[in-house]
Amino acid sequence: MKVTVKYFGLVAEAAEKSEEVMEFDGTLTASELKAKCLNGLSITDKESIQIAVNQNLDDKTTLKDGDEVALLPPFAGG
Amino acid sequence: MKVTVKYFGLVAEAAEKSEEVMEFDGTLTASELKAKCLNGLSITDKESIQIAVNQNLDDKTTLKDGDEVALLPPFAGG
Amino acid sequence: MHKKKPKKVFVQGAIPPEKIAHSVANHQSKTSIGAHSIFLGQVRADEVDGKTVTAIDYTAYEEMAEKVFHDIREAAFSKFDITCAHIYHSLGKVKVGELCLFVFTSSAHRKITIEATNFFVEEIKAKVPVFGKEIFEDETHQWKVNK
Amino acid sequence: MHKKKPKKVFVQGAIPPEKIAHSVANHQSKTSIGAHSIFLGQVRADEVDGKTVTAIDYTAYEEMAEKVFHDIREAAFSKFDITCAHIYHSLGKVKVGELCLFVFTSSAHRKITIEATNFFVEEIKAKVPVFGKEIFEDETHQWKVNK
Repeated sequence: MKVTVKYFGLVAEAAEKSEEVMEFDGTLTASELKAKCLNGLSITDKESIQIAVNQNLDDKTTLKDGDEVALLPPFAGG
Repeated sequence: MKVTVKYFGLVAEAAEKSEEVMEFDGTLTASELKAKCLNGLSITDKESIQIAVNQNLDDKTTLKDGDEVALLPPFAGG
Repeated sequence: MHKKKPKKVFVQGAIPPEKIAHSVANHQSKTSIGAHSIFLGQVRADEVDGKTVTAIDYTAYEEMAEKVFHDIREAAFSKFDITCAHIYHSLGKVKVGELCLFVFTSSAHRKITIEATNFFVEEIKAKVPVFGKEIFEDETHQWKVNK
Repeated sequence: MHKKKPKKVFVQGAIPPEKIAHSVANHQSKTSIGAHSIFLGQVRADEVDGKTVTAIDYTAYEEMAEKVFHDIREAAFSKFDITCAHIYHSLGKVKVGELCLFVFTSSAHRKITIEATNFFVEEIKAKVPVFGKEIFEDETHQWKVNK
Protein backbone atom coordinates (compact mmCIF):
# COMPACT_ATOMS: atom_id res chain seq x y z
CA MET A 1 0.00 0.00 0.00
CA LYS A 2 1.19 3.49 -0.92
CA VAL A 3 0.52 6.81 0.78
CA THR A 4 1.83 10.27 -0.01
CA VAL A 5 3.26 12.07 2.99
CA LYS A 6 3.58 15.86 2.95
CA TYR A 7 5.86 17.74 5.32
CA PHE A 8 5.41 21.39 6.27
CA GLY A 9 7.23 24.12 8.19
CA LEU A 10 9.58 22.87 10.88
CA VAL A 11 8.79 19.24 10.03
CA ALA A 12 9.86 19.76 6.41
CA GLU A 13 12.96 21.53 7.68
CA ALA A 14 13.88 18.71 10.08
CA ALA A 15 13.08 15.98 7.53
CA GLU A 16 14.84 17.86 4.75
CA LYS A 17 12.00 17.03 2.40
CA SER A 18 8.55 18.32 1.58
CA GLU A 19 6.95 15.18 0.21
CA GLU A 20 7.54 11.47 -0.21
CA VAL A 21 5.64 8.36 -1.20
CA MET A 22 5.79 5.63 1.42
CA GLU A 23 5.06 1.99 0.76
CA PHE A 24 4.26 -0.56 3.42
CA ASP A 25 2.41 -3.82 4.00
CA GLY A 26 -0.37 -4.41 6.55
CA THR A 27 -2.34 -1.71 8.32
CA LEU A 28 -1.15 1.50 9.90
CA THR A 29 -3.08 4.27 11.62
CA ALA A 30 -2.35 7.91 10.89
CA SER A 31 -0.61 8.35 14.23
CA GLU A 32 1.51 5.24 13.69
CA LEU A 33 2.64 6.69 10.38
CA LYS A 34 3.39 9.99 12.10
CA ALA A 35 5.60 8.22 14.66
CA LYS A 36 7.39 6.41 11.85
CA CYS A 37 8.01 9.60 9.88
CA LEU A 38 9.13 11.70 12.84
CA ASN A 39 11.35 8.98 14.26
CA GLY A 40 14.91 10.25 14.45
CA LEU A 41 14.03 13.83 13.49
CA SER A 42 15.18 16.58 15.79
CA ILE A 43 11.80 18.03 16.76
CA THR A 44 11.39 19.07 20.39
CA ASP A 45 7.63 18.85 20.72
CA LYS A 46 6.35 15.98 18.61
CA GLU A 47 2.98 16.19 20.41
CA SER A 48 2.36 19.54 18.75
CA ILE A 49 2.53 18.04 15.25
CA GLN A 50 -0.97 17.39 13.89
CA ILE A 51 -1.89 14.92 11.16
CA ALA A 52 -4.26 15.54 8.28
CA VAL A 53 -5.51 12.64 6.19
CA ASN A 54 -6.86 13.74 2.82
CA GLN A 55 -6.96 17.32 4.16
CA ASN A 56 -8.89 16.58 7.34
CA LEU A 57 -7.28 16.59 10.77
CA ASP A 58 -7.39 12.98 11.93
CA ASP A 59 -4.92 10.81 13.81
CA LYS A 60 -7.20 7.85 14.53
CA THR A 61 -8.02 6.63 11.04
CA THR A 62 -6.46 3.55 9.50
CA LEU A 63 -4.74 4.51 6.29
CA LYS A 64 -5.93 3.31 2.91
CA ASP A 65 -4.01 2.99 -0.32
CA GLY A 66 -3.63 6.36 -2.04
CA ASP A 67 -4.24 8.49 1.06
CA GLU A 68 -2.53 11.88 1.34
CA VAL A 69 -1.14 12.34 4.82
CA ALA A 70 0.22 15.71 5.98
CA LEU A 71 2.34 16.39 9.05
CA LEU A 72 1.42 19.86 10.29
CA PRO A 73 3.41 21.84 12.85
CA PRO A 74 1.62 24.51 14.92
CA PHE A 75 -0.34 26.97 12.82
CA ALA A 76 0.92 30.53 12.48
CA GLY A 77 -1.52 32.20 10.12
CA GLY A 78 -2.65 35.78 10.45
CA MET B 1 -29.13 86.67 34.50
CA LYS B 2 -28.30 85.65 30.95
CA VAL B 3 -27.75 82.21 29.48
CA THR B 4 -27.05 81.18 25.92
CA VAL B 5 -29.31 78.39 24.65
CA LYS B 6 -28.23 76.28 21.69
CA TYR B 7 -30.66 74.17 19.67
CA PHE B 8 -29.68 71.17 17.60
CA GLY B 9 -31.23 68.76 15.12
CA LEU B 10 -34.96 68.32 15.42
CA VAL B 11 -35.12 70.85 18.29
CA ALA B 12 -33.51 73.53 16.13
CA GLU B 13 -35.91 72.59 13.35
CA ALA B 14 -38.99 72.84 15.60
CA ALA B 15 -37.80 76.05 17.27
CA GLU B 16 -36.73 77.55 13.96
CA LYS B 17 -33.55 78.80 15.54
CA SER B 18 -30.12 77.46 16.46
CA GLU B 19 -29.20 79.81 19.28
CA GLU B 20 -30.65 82.52 21.49
CA VAL B 21 -29.71 84.48 24.60
CA MET B 22 -32.33 84.22 27.32
CA GLU B 23 -32.63 86.62 30.23
CA PHE B 24 -34.54 85.89 33.41
CA ASP B 25 -34.66 86.82 37.11
CA GLY B 26 -34.43 84.38 40.00
CA THR B 27 -33.19 80.81 39.80
CA LEU B 28 -33.89 78.16 37.23
CA THR B 29 -32.64 74.60 36.92
CA ALA B 30 -31.48 73.22 33.61
CA SER B 31 -34.60 71.11 33.28
CA GLU B 32 -36.86 74.06 34.07
CA LEU B 33 -35.15 76.00 31.29
CA LYS B 34 -35.61 73.05 28.96
CA ALA B 35 -39.36 72.96 29.72
CA LYS B 36 -39.57 76.70 29.05
CA CYS B 37 -37.71 76.45 25.73
CA LEU B 38 -39.61 73.42 24.46
CA ASN B 39 -43.01 74.76 25.53
CA GLY B 40 -45.24 75.06 22.50
CA LEU B 41 -42.83 73.33 20.15
CA SER B 42 -44.14 70.40 18.16
CA ILE B 43 -41.81 67.69 19.47
CA THR B 44 -43.37 64.28 20.11
CA ASP B 45 -40.93 62.89 22.64
CA LYS B 46 -39.70 65.73 24.84
CA GLU B 47 -38.31 63.16 27.31
CA SER B 48 -35.73 62.16 24.73
CA ILE B 49 -34.21 65.66 24.62
CA GLN B 50 -31.08 65.85 26.79
CA ILE B 51 -29.59 69.00 28.30
CA ALA B 52 -25.92 69.95 28.36
CA VAL B 53 -24.74 72.78 30.59
CA ASN B 54 -21.35 74.10 29.55
CA GLN B 55 -20.89 70.96 27.42
CA ASN B 56 -21.69 68.44 30.12
CA LEU B 57 -24.93 66.47 30.22
CA ASP B 58 -26.76 67.75 33.28
CA ASP B 59 -30.42 68.48 33.95
CA LYS B 60 -30.21 68.94 37.72
CA THR B 61 -27.92 71.94 38.03
CA THR B 62 -29.16 75.44 38.85
CA LEU B 63 -28.11 77.78 36.07
CA LYS B 64 -25.58 80.57 36.60
CA ASP B 65 -25.10 83.78 34.68
CA GLY B 66 -23.20 83.13 31.45
CA ASP B 67 -23.94 79.42 31.23
CA GLU B 68 -24.18 77.77 27.84
CA VAL B 69 -27.15 75.41 27.71
CA ALA B 70 -27.69 73.03 24.81
CA LEU B 71 -30.85 71.07 23.97
CA LEU B 72 -29.78 67.80 22.40
CA PRO B 73 -32.10 65.43 20.57
CA PRO B 74 -31.17 61.71 20.37
CA PHE B 75 -27.65 61.10 19.09
CA ALA B 76 -27.18 59.68 15.64
CA GLY B 77 -23.42 59.57 15.19
CA GLY B 78 -21.58 56.83 13.37
CA MET C 1 2.20 57.44 20.77
CA HIS C 2 -0.30 59.95 19.39
CA LYS C 3 -2.01 59.89 22.74
CA LYS C 4 -1.40 63.47 23.76
CA LYS C 5 -1.67 65.19 20.40
CA PRO C 6 -5.09 66.82 20.02
CA LYS C 7 -6.95 65.36 17.07
CA LYS C 8 -9.47 66.77 14.69
CA VAL C 9 -12.24 64.21 14.34
CA PHE C 10 -14.76 65.93 12.08
CA VAL C 11 -14.30 66.03 8.35
CA GLN C 12 -16.56 67.80 5.87
CA GLY C 13 -18.62 65.36 3.78
CA ALA C 14 -17.93 61.68 3.15
CA ILE C 15 -14.72 59.94 4.17
CA PRO C 16 -12.94 58.71 1.01
CA PRO C 17 -11.78 55.03 1.01
CA GLU C 18 -8.28 56.26 0.15
CA LYS C 19 -8.07 57.77 3.64
CA ILE C 20 -8.10 54.22 5.03
CA ALA C 21 -5.22 53.07 2.83
CA HIS C 22 -3.33 56.22 3.74
CA SER C 23 -3.87 55.76 7.49
CA VAL C 24 -2.76 52.12 7.34
CA ALA C 25 0.33 52.99 5.27
CA ASN C 26 1.25 55.62 7.89
CA HIS C 27 1.49 52.86 10.49
CA GLN C 28 3.80 50.51 8.64
CA SER C 29 6.86 52.14 10.19
CA LYS C 30 5.57 51.33 13.68
CA THR C 31 7.02 47.87 13.99
CA SER C 32 5.64 47.09 17.43
CA ILE C 33 2.18 46.91 15.86
CA GLY C 34 0.87 43.42 15.08
CA ALA C 35 -2.81 44.13 14.48
CA HIS C 36 -5.09 46.88 13.21
CA SER C 37 -8.83 46.92 13.68
CA ILE C 38 -11.00 49.21 11.58
CA PHE C 39 -14.68 50.03 11.74
CA LEU C 40 -16.45 51.92 8.97
CA GLY C 41 -19.95 53.33 9.09
CA GLN C 42 -21.63 53.55 5.68
CA VAL C 43 -24.89 55.36 4.94
CA ARG C 44 -27.61 52.82 4.25
CA ALA C 45 -30.52 53.17 1.79
CA ASP C 46 -33.10 52.43 4.48
CA GLU C 47 -36.71 52.32 3.45
CA VAL C 48 -39.29 54.08 5.66
CA ASP C 49 -42.98 54.04 4.70
CA GLY C 50 -42.12 53.34 1.08
CA LYS C 51 -39.55 56.14 0.83
CA THR C 52 -35.82 55.49 0.48
CA VAL C 53 -33.03 57.37 2.26
CA THR C 54 -30.65 58.99 -0.23
CA ALA C 55 -28.29 60.80 2.16
CA ILE C 56 -27.75 61.80 5.77
CA ASP C 57 -26.98 65.39 6.66
CA TYR C 58 -24.87 65.37 9.82
CA THR C 59 -24.67 68.24 12.29
CA ALA C 60 -23.05 68.30 15.71
CA TYR C 61 -22.60 70.30 18.86
CA GLU C 62 -19.00 70.50 17.76
CA GLU C 63 -17.29 71.90 20.86
CA MET C 64 -18.92 69.33 23.11
CA ALA C 65 -18.40 66.55 20.57
CA GLU C 66 -14.66 67.20 20.31
CA LYS C 67 -14.47 67.13 24.10
CA VAL C 68 -16.40 63.84 24.28
CA PHE C 69 -14.19 62.33 21.53
CA HIS C 70 -11.19 63.36 23.60
CA ASP C 71 -12.62 61.77 26.76
CA ILE C 72 -13.38 58.55 24.87
CA ARG C 73 -9.76 58.47 23.60
CA GLU C 74 -8.43 58.97 27.11
CA ALA C 75 -10.66 56.20 28.45
CA ALA C 76 -9.65 53.87 25.61
CA PHE C 77 -5.93 54.45 26.17
CA SER C 78 -6.30 53.74 29.88
CA LYS C 79 -8.43 50.61 29.32
CA PHE C 80 -6.59 49.06 26.37
CA ASP C 81 -2.91 48.68 25.57
CA ILE C 82 -3.21 50.25 22.12
CA THR C 83 -0.43 51.94 20.20
CA CYS C 84 -2.60 54.37 18.24
CA ALA C 85 -6.21 55.33 17.73
CA HIS C 86 -7.76 57.51 15.06
CA ILE C 87 -11.37 58.57 14.61
CA TYR C 88 -12.95 60.47 11.75
CA HIS C 89 -16.61 61.44 11.55
CA SER C 90 -18.41 63.27 8.77
CA LEU C 91 -20.32 66.51 9.05
CA GLY C 92 -22.65 67.73 6.32
CA LYS C 93 -24.19 65.60 3.62
CA VAL C 94 -23.07 62.00 3.13
CA LYS C 95 -24.77 60.07 0.34
CA VAL C 96 -25.96 56.47 0.51
CA GLY C 97 -22.98 54.11 0.09
CA GLU C 98 -20.50 56.69 1.35
CA LEU C 99 -18.58 56.47 4.62
CA CYS C 100 -19.51 58.62 7.63
CA LEU C 101 -17.37 57.06 10.39
CA PHE C 102 -13.82 55.66 10.38
CA VAL C 103 -12.42 54.20 13.61
CA PHE C 104 -8.88 52.79 13.48
CA THR C 105 -6.91 51.29 16.37
CA SER C 106 -3.58 49.47 16.42
CA SER C 107 -1.89 47.26 18.99
CA ALA C 108 0.72 44.55 19.38
CA HIS C 109 -2.04 41.95 19.72
CA ARG C 110 -5.30 41.27 17.94
CA LYS C 111 -7.69 40.95 20.88
CA ILE C 112 -6.77 44.34 22.29
CA THR C 113 -7.28 46.20 19.03
CA ILE C 114 -10.59 44.47 18.25
CA GLU C 115 -11.93 45.27 21.73
CA ALA C 116 -10.67 48.84 21.57
CA THR C 117 -12.33 49.52 18.22
CA ASN C 118 -15.57 48.06 19.52
CA PHE C 119 -15.34 50.28 22.60
CA PHE C 120 -14.82 53.38 20.44
CA VAL C 121 -17.77 52.58 18.20
CA GLU C 122 -20.17 51.95 21.10
CA GLU C 123 -19.02 55.02 23.00
CA ILE C 124 -19.26 57.25 19.94
CA LYS C 125 -22.79 56.04 19.15
CA ALA C 126 -23.92 56.56 22.75
CA LYS C 127 -22.16 59.73 23.86
CA VAL C 128 -21.25 62.07 21.03
CA PRO C 129 -23.76 64.83 20.23
CA VAL C 130 -24.04 64.24 16.50
CA PHE C 131 -27.39 64.53 14.75
CA GLY C 132 -28.42 63.00 11.45
CA LYS C 133 -31.14 64.13 9.11
CA GLU C 134 -32.10 61.26 6.81
CA ILE C 135 -33.08 62.74 3.49
CA PHE C 136 -35.49 60.84 1.24
CA GLU C 137 -35.59 60.96 -2.55
CA ASP C 138 -38.57 63.37 -2.45
CA GLU C 139 -36.57 65.84 -0.31
CA THR C 140 -38.61 65.11 2.83
CA HIS C 141 -36.63 63.92 5.84
CA GLN C 142 -36.67 62.25 9.23
CA TRP C 143 -34.26 62.44 12.16
CA LYS C 144 -32.08 59.41 12.71
CA VAL C 145 -31.84 57.87 16.19
CA ASN C 146 -29.06 55.46 17.23
CA LYS C 147 -30.16 52.10 18.54
CA MET D 1 -24.06 38.04 -2.15
CA HIS D 2 -20.57 36.71 -2.87
CA LYS D 3 -21.43 33.72 -0.73
CA LYS D 4 -21.30 31.09 -3.43
CA LYS D 5 -18.43 32.42 -5.55
CA PRO D 6 -15.21 30.52 -4.78
CA LYS D 7 -12.56 32.89 -3.51
CA LYS D 8 -8.80 32.92 -3.75
CA VAL D 9 -7.46 33.78 -0.31
CA PHE D 10 -3.71 33.54 -0.75
CA VAL D 11 -1.73 36.36 -2.28
CA GLN D 12 2.00 36.33 -2.98
CA GLY D 13 3.92 38.64 -0.62
CA ALA D 14 2.58 41.52 1.47
CA ILE D 15 -0.95 42.89 1.10
CA PRO D 16 -0.72 46.52 -0.09
CA PRO D 17 -2.80 49.10 1.88
CA GLU D 18 -4.37 50.19 -1.41
CA LYS D 19 -6.13 46.82 -1.53
CA ILE D 20 -8.16 47.90 1.50
CA ALA D 21 -9.27 51.16 -0.10
CA HIS D 22 -10.12 49.26 -3.25
CA SER D 23 -12.16 46.62 -1.40
CA VAL D 24 -14.09 49.27 0.52
CA ALA D 25 -14.75 51.31 -2.63
CA ASN D 26 -16.12 48.15 -4.29
CA HIS D 27 -18.81 47.98 -1.61
CA GLN D 28 -20.14 51.51 -1.89
CA SER D 29 -22.73 50.46 -4.44
CA LYS D 30 -24.19 47.94 -1.97
CA THR D 31 -26.59 50.26 -0.24
CA SER D 32 -27.97 47.76 2.25
CA ILE D 33 -24.58 47.85 3.99
CA GLY D 34 -24.35 50.06 7.09
CA ALA D 35 -21.10 48.84 8.61
CA HIS D 36 -17.77 47.36 7.59
CA SER D 37 -15.36 45.72 10.00
CA ILE D 38 -11.75 45.16 8.98
CA PHE D 39 -8.93 43.30 10.66
CA LEU D 40 -5.33 43.59 9.49
CA GLY D 41 -2.41 41.51 10.66
CA GLN D 42 0.94 43.29 10.43
CA VAL D 43 4.37 41.64 10.86
CA ARG D 44 5.89 42.75 14.16
CA ALA D 45 9.59 43.34 14.89
CA ASP D 46 9.56 40.96 17.84
CA GLU D 47 12.76 40.56 19.81
CA VAL D 48 13.84 37.03 20.80
CA ASP D 49 17.07 36.52 22.78
CA GLY D 50 18.41 39.86 21.59
CA LYS D 51 17.65 39.26 17.91
CA THR D 52 14.97 41.13 16.01
CA VAL D 53 12.50 39.67 13.51
CA THR D 54 12.85 41.31 10.09
CA ALA D 55 10.32 39.27 8.10
CA ILE D 56 8.07 36.24 8.17
CA ASP D 57 8.19 33.71 5.36
CA TYR D 58 4.74 32.11 5.10
CA THR D 59 4.05 28.67 3.65
CA ALA D 60 0.82 26.70 3.72
CA TYR D 61 -0.73 23.37 2.97
CA GLU D 62 -2.59 25.26 0.27
CA GLU D 63 -5.22 22.74 -0.81
CA MET D 64 -6.29 22.09 2.77
CA ALA D 65 -6.06 25.78 3.69
CA GLU D 66 -8.37 26.85 0.86
CA LYS D 67 -10.82 24.17 1.98
CA VAL D 68 -10.66 25.37 5.61
CA PHE D 69 -11.09 29.01 4.51
CA HIS D 70 -14.15 27.89 2.57
CA ASP D 71 -15.58 26.05 5.61
CA ILE D 72 -14.98 29.11 7.82
CA ARG D 73 -16.82 31.30 5.28
CA GLU D 74 -19.76 28.89 5.21
CA ALA D 75 -19.90 28.82 9.01
CA ALA D 76 -19.69 32.62 9.19
CA PHE D 77 -22.50 33.12 6.68
CA SER D 78 -24.72 30.72 8.58
CA LYS D 79 -23.91 32.26 12.01
CA PHE D 80 -23.97 35.96 11.07
CA ASP D 81 -26.26 38.02 8.86
CA ILE D 82 -23.41 39.48 6.82
CA THR D 83 -23.66 40.82 3.29
CA CYS D 84 -20.09 40.08 2.21
CA ALA D 85 -16.87 38.64 3.55
CA HIS D 86 -13.39 38.77 2.07
CA ILE D 87 -10.17 37.23 3.35
CA TYR D 88 -6.66 37.65 2.01
CA HIS D 89 -3.57 35.98 3.48
CA SER D 90 0.03 36.31 2.37
CA LEU D 91 2.32 33.53 1.24
CA GLY D 92 6.08 34.02 0.91
CA LYS D 93 8.11 36.74 2.54
CA VAL D 94 6.37 39.61 4.35
CA LYS D 95 8.65 42.22 5.90
CA VAL D 96 8.19 43.84 9.29
CA GLY D 97 5.52 46.56 9.08
CA GLU D 98 3.83 44.94 6.10
CA LEU D 99 0.38 43.33 6.11
CA CYS D 100 -0.05 39.54 6.07
CA LEU D 101 -3.80 39.19 6.76
CA PHE D 102 -6.82 41.22 5.63
CA VAL D 103 -10.29 40.23 6.86
CA PHE D 104 -13.21 42.35 5.69
CA THR D 105 -16.89 41.80 6.50
CA SER D 106 -19.94 43.97 5.82
CA SER D 107 -23.45 44.00 7.21
CA ALA D 108 -26.47 46.21 7.71
CA HIS D 109 -25.58 46.58 11.39
CA ARG D 110 -22.37 47.18 13.31
CA LYS D 111 -22.54 44.43 15.92
CA ILE D 112 -22.94 41.69 13.34
CA THR D 113 -19.96 42.79 11.28
CA ILE D 114 -17.69 43.26 14.31
CA GLU D 115 -18.57 39.80 15.64
CA ALA D 116 -18.19 38.22 12.21
CA THR D 117 -14.72 39.69 11.66
CA ASN D 118 -13.68 38.54 15.10
CA PHE D 119 -14.98 35.04 14.31
CA PHE D 120 -12.99 34.92 11.06
CA VAL D 121 -9.77 36.04 12.74
CA GLU D 122 -10.01 33.50 15.56
CA GLU D 123 -10.97 30.67 13.22
CA ILE D 124 -8.18 31.49 10.77
CA LYS D 125 -5.58 31.60 13.54
CA ALA D 126 -6.79 28.29 15.01
CA LYS D 127 -7.67 26.19 12.00
CA VAL D 128 -5.82 27.15 8.84
CA PRO D 129 -2.59 25.24 8.10
CA VAL D 130 -0.31 28.22 7.53
CA PHE D 131 3.26 28.19 8.80
CA GLY D 132 5.49 31.16 9.51
CA LYS D 133 9.27 31.27 9.59
CA GLU D 134 10.36 34.34 11.54
CA ILE D 135 13.60 35.54 10.01
CA PHE D 136 16.07 37.50 12.15
CA GLU D 137 18.49 40.14 10.92
CA ASP D 138 21.39 37.63 11.02
CA GLU D 139 19.47 35.28 8.68
CA THR D 140 18.78 32.74 11.46
CA HIS D 141 15.13 31.91 12.05
CA GLN D 142 12.53 30.43 14.35
CA TRP D 143 9.09 29.00 13.68
CA LYS D 144 6.16 31.16 14.73
CA VAL D 145 3.34 29.63 16.82
CA ASN D 146 -0.09 31.24 17.22
CA LYS D 147 -1.24 31.85 20.76
